[in-house]
Amino acid sequence: MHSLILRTAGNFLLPLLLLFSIFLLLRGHDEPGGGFIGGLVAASAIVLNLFAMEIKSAKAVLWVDPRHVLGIGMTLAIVSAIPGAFFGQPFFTAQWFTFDVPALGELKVGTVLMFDIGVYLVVIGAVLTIMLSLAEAED
Amino acid sequence: MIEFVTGFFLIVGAGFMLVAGLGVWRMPDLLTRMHATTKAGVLGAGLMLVGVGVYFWEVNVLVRVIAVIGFLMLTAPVAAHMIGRAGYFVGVPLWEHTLKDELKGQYDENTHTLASPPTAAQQPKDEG
Amino acid sequence: MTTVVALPVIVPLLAGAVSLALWQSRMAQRVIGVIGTLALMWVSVDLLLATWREGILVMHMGGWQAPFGIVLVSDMLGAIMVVLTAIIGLPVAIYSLSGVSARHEHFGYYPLMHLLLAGVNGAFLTGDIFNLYVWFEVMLVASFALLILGGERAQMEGAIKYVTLNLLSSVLLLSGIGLLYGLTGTLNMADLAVKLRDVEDPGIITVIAMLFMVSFGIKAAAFPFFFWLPASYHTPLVAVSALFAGLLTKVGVYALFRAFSLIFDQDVGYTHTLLLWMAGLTMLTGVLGAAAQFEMRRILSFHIISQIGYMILGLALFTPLAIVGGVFYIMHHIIVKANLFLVSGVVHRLKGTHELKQLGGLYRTHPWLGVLFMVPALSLAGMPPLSGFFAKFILIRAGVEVQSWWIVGVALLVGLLTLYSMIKIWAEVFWKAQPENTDVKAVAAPVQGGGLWLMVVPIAGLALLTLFIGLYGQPIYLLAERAAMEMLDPSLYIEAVLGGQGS
Amino acid sequence: MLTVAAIIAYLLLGLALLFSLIRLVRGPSLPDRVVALELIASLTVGFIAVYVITSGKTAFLDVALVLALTAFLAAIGFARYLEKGGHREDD
Amino acid sequence: METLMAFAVGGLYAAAIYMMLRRSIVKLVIGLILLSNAANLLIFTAAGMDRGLPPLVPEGALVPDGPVADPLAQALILTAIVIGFGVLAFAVVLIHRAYEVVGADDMDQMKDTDT
Amino acid sequence: MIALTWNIVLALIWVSLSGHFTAINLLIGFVLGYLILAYALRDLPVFANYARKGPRFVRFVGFFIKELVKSNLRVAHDVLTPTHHMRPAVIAFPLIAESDGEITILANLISLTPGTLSLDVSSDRKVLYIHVMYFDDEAEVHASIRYMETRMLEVLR
Amino acid sequence: MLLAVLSGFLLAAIAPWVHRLSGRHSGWVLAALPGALFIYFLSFIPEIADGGQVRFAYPWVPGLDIQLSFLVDGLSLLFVLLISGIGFFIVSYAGRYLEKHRDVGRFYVLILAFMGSMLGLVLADNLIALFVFWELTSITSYLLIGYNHEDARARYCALQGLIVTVGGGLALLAGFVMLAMAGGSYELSEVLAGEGLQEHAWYLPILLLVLAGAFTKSAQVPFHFWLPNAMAAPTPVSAYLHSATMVKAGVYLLARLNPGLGGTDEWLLILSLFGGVTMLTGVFLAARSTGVKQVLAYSTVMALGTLTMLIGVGTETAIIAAVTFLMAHSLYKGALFLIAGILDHEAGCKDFLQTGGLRSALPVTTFFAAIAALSLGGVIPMFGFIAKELMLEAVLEAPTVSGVLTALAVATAILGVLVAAIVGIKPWFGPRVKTPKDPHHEAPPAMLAGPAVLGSLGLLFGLAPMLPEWGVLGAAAGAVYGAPLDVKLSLWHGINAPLMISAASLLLGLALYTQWDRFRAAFAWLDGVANSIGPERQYDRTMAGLVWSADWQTRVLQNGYLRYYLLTILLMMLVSVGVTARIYDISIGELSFADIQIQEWTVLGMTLAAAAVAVTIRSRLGAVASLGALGFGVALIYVLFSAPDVGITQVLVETLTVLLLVLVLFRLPGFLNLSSPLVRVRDAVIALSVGGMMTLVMLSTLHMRAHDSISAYHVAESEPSGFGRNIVNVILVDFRALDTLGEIFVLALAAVGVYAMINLRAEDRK
Ligand code: NA
Ligand code: NA
Repeated sequence: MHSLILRTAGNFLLPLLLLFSIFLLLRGHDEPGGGFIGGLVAASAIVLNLFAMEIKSAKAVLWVDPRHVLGIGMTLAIVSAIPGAFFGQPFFTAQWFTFDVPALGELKVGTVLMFDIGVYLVVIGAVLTIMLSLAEAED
Repeated sequence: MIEFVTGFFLIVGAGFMLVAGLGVWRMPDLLTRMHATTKAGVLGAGLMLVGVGVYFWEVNVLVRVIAVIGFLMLTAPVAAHMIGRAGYFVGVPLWEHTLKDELKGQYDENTHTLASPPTAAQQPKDEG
Repeated sequence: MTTVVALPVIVPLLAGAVSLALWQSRMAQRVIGVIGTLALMWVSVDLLLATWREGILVMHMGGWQAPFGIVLVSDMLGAIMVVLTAIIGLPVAIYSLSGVSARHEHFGYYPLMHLLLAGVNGAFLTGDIFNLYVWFEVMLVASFALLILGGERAQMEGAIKYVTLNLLSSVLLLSGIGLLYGLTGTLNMADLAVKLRDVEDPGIITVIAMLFMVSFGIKAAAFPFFFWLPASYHTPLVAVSALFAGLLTKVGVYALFRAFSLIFDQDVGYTHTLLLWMAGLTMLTGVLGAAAQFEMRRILSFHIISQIGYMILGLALFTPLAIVGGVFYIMHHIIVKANLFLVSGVVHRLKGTHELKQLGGLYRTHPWLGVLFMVPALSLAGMPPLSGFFAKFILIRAGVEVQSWWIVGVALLVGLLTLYSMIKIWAEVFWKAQPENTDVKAVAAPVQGGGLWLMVVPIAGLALLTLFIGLYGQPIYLLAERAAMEMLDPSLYIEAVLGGQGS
Repeated sequence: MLTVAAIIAYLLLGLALLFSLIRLVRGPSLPDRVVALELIASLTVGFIAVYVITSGKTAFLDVALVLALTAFLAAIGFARYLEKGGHREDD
Repeated sequence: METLMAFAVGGLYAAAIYMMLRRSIVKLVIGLILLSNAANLLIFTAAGMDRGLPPLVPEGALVPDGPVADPLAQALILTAIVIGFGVLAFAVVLIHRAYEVVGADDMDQMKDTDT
Repeated sequence: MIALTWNIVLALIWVSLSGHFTAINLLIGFVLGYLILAYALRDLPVFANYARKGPRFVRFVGFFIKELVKSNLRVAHDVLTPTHHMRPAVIAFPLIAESDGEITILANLISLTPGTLSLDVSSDRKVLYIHVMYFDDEAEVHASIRYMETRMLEVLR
Repeated sequence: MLLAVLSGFLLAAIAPWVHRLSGRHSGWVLAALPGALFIYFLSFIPEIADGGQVRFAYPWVPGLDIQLSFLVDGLSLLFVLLISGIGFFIVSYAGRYLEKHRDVGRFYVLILAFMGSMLGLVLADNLIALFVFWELTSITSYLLIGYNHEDARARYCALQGLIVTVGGGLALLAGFVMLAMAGGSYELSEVLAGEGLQEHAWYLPILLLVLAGAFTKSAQVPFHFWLPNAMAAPTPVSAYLHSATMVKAGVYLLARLNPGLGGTDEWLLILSLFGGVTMLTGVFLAARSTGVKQVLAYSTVMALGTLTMLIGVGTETAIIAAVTFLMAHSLYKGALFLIAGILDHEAGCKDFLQTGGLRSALPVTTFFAAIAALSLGGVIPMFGFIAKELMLEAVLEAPTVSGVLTALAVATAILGVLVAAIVGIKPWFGPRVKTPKDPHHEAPPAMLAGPAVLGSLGLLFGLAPMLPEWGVLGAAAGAVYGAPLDVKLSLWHGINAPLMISAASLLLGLALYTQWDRFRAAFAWLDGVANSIGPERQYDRTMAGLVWSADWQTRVLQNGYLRYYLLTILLMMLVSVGVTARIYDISIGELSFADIQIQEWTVLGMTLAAAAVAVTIRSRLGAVASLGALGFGVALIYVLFSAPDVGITQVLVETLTVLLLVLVLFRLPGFLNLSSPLVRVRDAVIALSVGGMMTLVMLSTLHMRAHDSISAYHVAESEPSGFGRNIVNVILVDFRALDTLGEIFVLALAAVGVYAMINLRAEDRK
């Protein structure tokens, strides 16, 4: 299925959607969005590219095996739960670190964000594993 | 005043949406129905979103309104192209009153490559 | 320090995640498989001991006070179940080193196993009803994936039924949770127990309880909801069958125990009478189903159902002794049933089939296997002095105490029929001479390869455990007694979770 | 004033929805149904636009944003299906 | 509104159940999709429905400036949606493979495993 | 492209100098940067066309919106009246646009405007097949599409 | 004491290795254990003879009142002496008899374990411990009966024995539990010492349940059929299990419980009548049989019937008769079975018709066979004679149904003589018959020792009855009776009614023996009757019926049709929810639709319409497209009611779902209409009922809402404690992060599953 229009639009949309997905991920704590939604958008972007080209090139574009993404995301999510345990707190107790970034002011970064990134990666990995497997089976 | 403008955009936009709906219902074949949705759909939704932009008139709303409209304008034609192409390829019949079909016979059944008609190919060079 | 409460969930989750991240290395997966389950055993036993010493332990996840965050609660019932998970997990992991082929390992056998264990433990420990649903799903999807590992036609057919009926169950559970949340505005089980007392009309609670009963009934494979089990349990890898047989339905039983002691105790006379009928019919239909089978794993599968009936019976009678019996039965059954499936795997390894008609002669060639089969088989049938006898005895005694004669009769009869089935396997697989005119292809193609001892060691270990419980049942009894005491007095659980702040 | 406009807009959108659904049911070909589905996605955007105004909550615009970005994926999927030679006699 | 939703959700359950009772495995999957939507909407309804009160805290504030819709129910539904998607993906691929090995889209041809 | 990059850099410098990290300030910086580039550096070859792009872009948007509304009204008329007035046809339109981006943008614009709908690009990228709704005068149809193409290319090139 | 009981099991565990080490003489080596036990138990005699008891208790599961408590009194002492004493001869005998058998090591395991179980059974004072050993004897005897396990007949017989005895055993368990509750203790001695069991409301059920256990174990009519079949076991097993020990467990139990449960009319009638009928049936069947072991087995049935009857009668004489008879029978039956083994071993004879005139070839064997048979026939001066006299006396004095019992006893006595003659005369005397094997020499000493000692004891005890009486029989009778008895056994009671009956029956019996062939022929027709309505036939029918009903049930329930499974579950749910709602009369409040706005009607209408389309449309992908529309509708519902995150997620998931379906449906065929209209209507009705039910439950829930949600806390703490303004997201990643963790694992698992499903195909396996 070679479509010049789809491929071009896809090439344009891929970075746009990926950027958008990271935007959704990062702002999810304050506005609609978050790890799931971001992950789903990112996965959709890649799926779009998948449809625009053949599986092999899609995999080449992807460069990493989605199953690795899956494993890393899962590990990240669990590990984010652990730090609290070292301070005698229950698992999943959020740890916040405040940075004073020049020009941006006070920035709060926490294990919660790490968890959300884990979610984001798992969603991407899972959706892509499923879609790639299916698309491959189709060919 | 803002309310009036907003209302105007909403109603007109929704009106175009209705046109799109009617078009998709009443038009005789796939391609003509797609005219209705791509144009009236995008315009209708766009106008209504403009209404939103006008109503709130804040940057973050405007940015999102523009983004939505932009995305719609980017994606709707691509979708239309894909559907139309697929429909044509699988042989969805054209309306009986269609005057001319230069696409006919140009697709290769197996490779899905699309040839360009020899007559048309030279034309732009002549003009340019 | 309550860290230990969460570890039985965290450890297998981490093991699953890491072994998935390392999916390309077979060796890493095998190593993590054994180390992960060993660690699980360690933390589980630790948790049980801590719970025994200190009473109900609670971890408020994320540091959010109950009922606003999710709590993990280790009461005696939960801690017992967690230890049982480890008791099945470790032997199965060792067994799998030899019993699961490289191609299955490559497609995620070990991560799936860890995550199944994690889901099961999560379900046992959570004190939040929505979180229970989530763990159910973790366990369920892991089991889906394990079930189809192999791609055989029978697996697909079985899986469709398994998946559909279990999904129906999940949706009913989710609906029930939604309704309870609508009714009380809370999800914490202890808080639910408190707030449901304030509902003016307990009728709607009992109606919602019916949804839970059906949902958990499906998960537990009780009558008349068990259809998915016989359709699927004999199709996956043997190690998977053993894992399922030991754990999955018991999570349903556990959920029934939890829900119908802590949350739905508004009208015990009504709900538990229904449970009693469910128990009796489950026992009967399951055991009759087994009597009609001539394939080793199918027989064992149907017996899971009938044994589930005994466990539910303990809950249904709802006396201290009955609950002790139910809990005792769960402990006994998990060990024994998993072991029987593992034995069936060795039989398959040796003979290439599970069909009784094509099997035979194993007593002559592998007498030790006969012994290893006899111990769990006779225990399953409730023969003394094995673990199953005490389990059955307690239930019968409890039944006599409340003079529920018919259920005592059914329990006894089913015991006899169970013995019949086990003896059928014994006579056909072990005693009978190897039939000569069998399908050569089936018999001549046993899985080759060494490492049989890796399969036998876990079996022997579980058999010893069965024997141990039989010969020294007092500690097990004490555990079950504590669990029953806690279950019949929900205020202990509520107090531990809410600490007086919730009500 | 704005309330009336919103009601009118809702009504028009509702009618459009009705017609789209009719096309969705009637087909006759799969691409026809997909076109109807695409329009329904656009109509959903329209609905959200009106609702953002009547509710005054701009957070819902994000839904429209995501919808505009991804809804066409379904159409792409159907198109791919057809081109790959899915069952044409389906309808 | 909840009253009407109760009827709508009931309708969705009915549609789902009807589809699940068909012989075609494809219809079975459609039934499952409907079922999970029905359950999500049930939670949404049971928790109570509020118009135009998204559970967001305005920038710079500590709490929302007034009542908001129940965020907990929304979080539950979100979780349920994603779980439902995972499970559905599995189920869909399962029927695909089942069709491949059985060669028919007919549940009645899939009963060898039972007895 | 280089010119656009410069413009963005200027906008960012503006934002950091003014110290207000808001979207509106970025926009202001961009417009200011454009004006500066278009005025101060108009003799540099890199920026030669850049000054003209602003007005051309604005004009093109205006043209496009006009066409959009016009075509929609026509479709609306056709839809709302009982009889079909249209005379559809599929034509092959020879392209001047060459790059992927140009072709795609053109195709999308065509789909969004006057009774035309892009169906596909030939594999040799020379011809765009277009479904035309009102095929009354073939030459006029071609001419109006060509008009849009050239206007678009003016902005892009 | 614990060691004494467990020693059998312990030695059993290592028996194969002992056997391997000691080789040919393993029989003697292993027999040392029962021998030692015999001596050990003998040491109790002085204390027991004085009417004492010795009790040992070891904790087991105190929480359940289960302990390993053992009581040595007259009754248990009598039994343990028989068990260990005969056990000694059996084990040593088996060492020779099975010498060439390949599985002899396993045989030792089983026979020793069996012995241990039997010792435990008779010594146990705790009801549950008793039951444990009771069941252990069933299982070990199962394994022993099926010793020749490759023979289908042996397996059948073993199963039969097991089912009957375990079935009875389970009834016994229920009886024990009830007994313990009625008696207030799980210790037998305490239960029996207590008062009022006979008047307890549960008396009759307890009695019936206990009798079910005892009668099946002791092969009382109609459960007698399994015992002759158990002869499939090797001869030493038959000798041990089916003469001296296991089958007497039932009798033991009756004797043991007599003080507590006996003495009522029910006890008397049931026991004496069942016992009497069993007695006659046994002896009659024995007289009709020709197989060596069959004759002996049926005569065992007779003996068990006799014992049961006597315990039922329960008078002093009867009890004394019972313990005497018990001992006499054990001695002569043990001897005779062992001799049967010699017949088989030396002459290859399994049937009396194959035998005759072996006296010259096997003179020693003949002698011991003859004295054992004399004891069996109750001929003076054998110990059997004393027992028979006492039995007749007890029957004549029986408080009720004496006439019936006497008639049964007289008939039994006559036929008993016939049986004794068959056993004691037929093989040895008369013309020499060609036997399958020509006996060249006597059996080896190990095999002759048992018959010799046991047979001689029968004679010795007859001549000197004070020997067994002192210490053992007297105390045993006292234990059974429940009070000390003055037991004075003597050979000669003067000329009385029992003696007359004995004499007459001796003559009649011998006369019958001369007509044995005609006797058998005259009753040949009974075979047909037994085959069509006999208890064994009933057993077979029951088992067949079981399998048939199991089959039927499985076909009905587990029918393979997913939709019937679903239907069953849904109907169950409808019924349970419906009935519950009805019983509790749940209320739903006022229905109000007034507040609904136009856009809400529209969106809901569209959603339902899309659902309806998805259900009814004929096109598969059309259905998928409608699902997409449905998804947008649902997303709009979320948006209209304040859930932007959910709305976004719904949109994304819906899109991905559609893509997934499209990818997967690629190869699947179009919808088929497979159901008839009637079925569709049925399904629609059920589906609508379920939907209606859910609506009803939701309405009632909404009506009954009792609390505000805990989410007020989340709203208040989201920004201050969670540092996030999107409350839903703060819940997802912080307040309820564990849910989210589980959920991403679900997603990951689904992905792994899908990956495996697609890439791991059965057909790829090479
Ligand atoms: Na399950
Ligand atoms: Na979640």
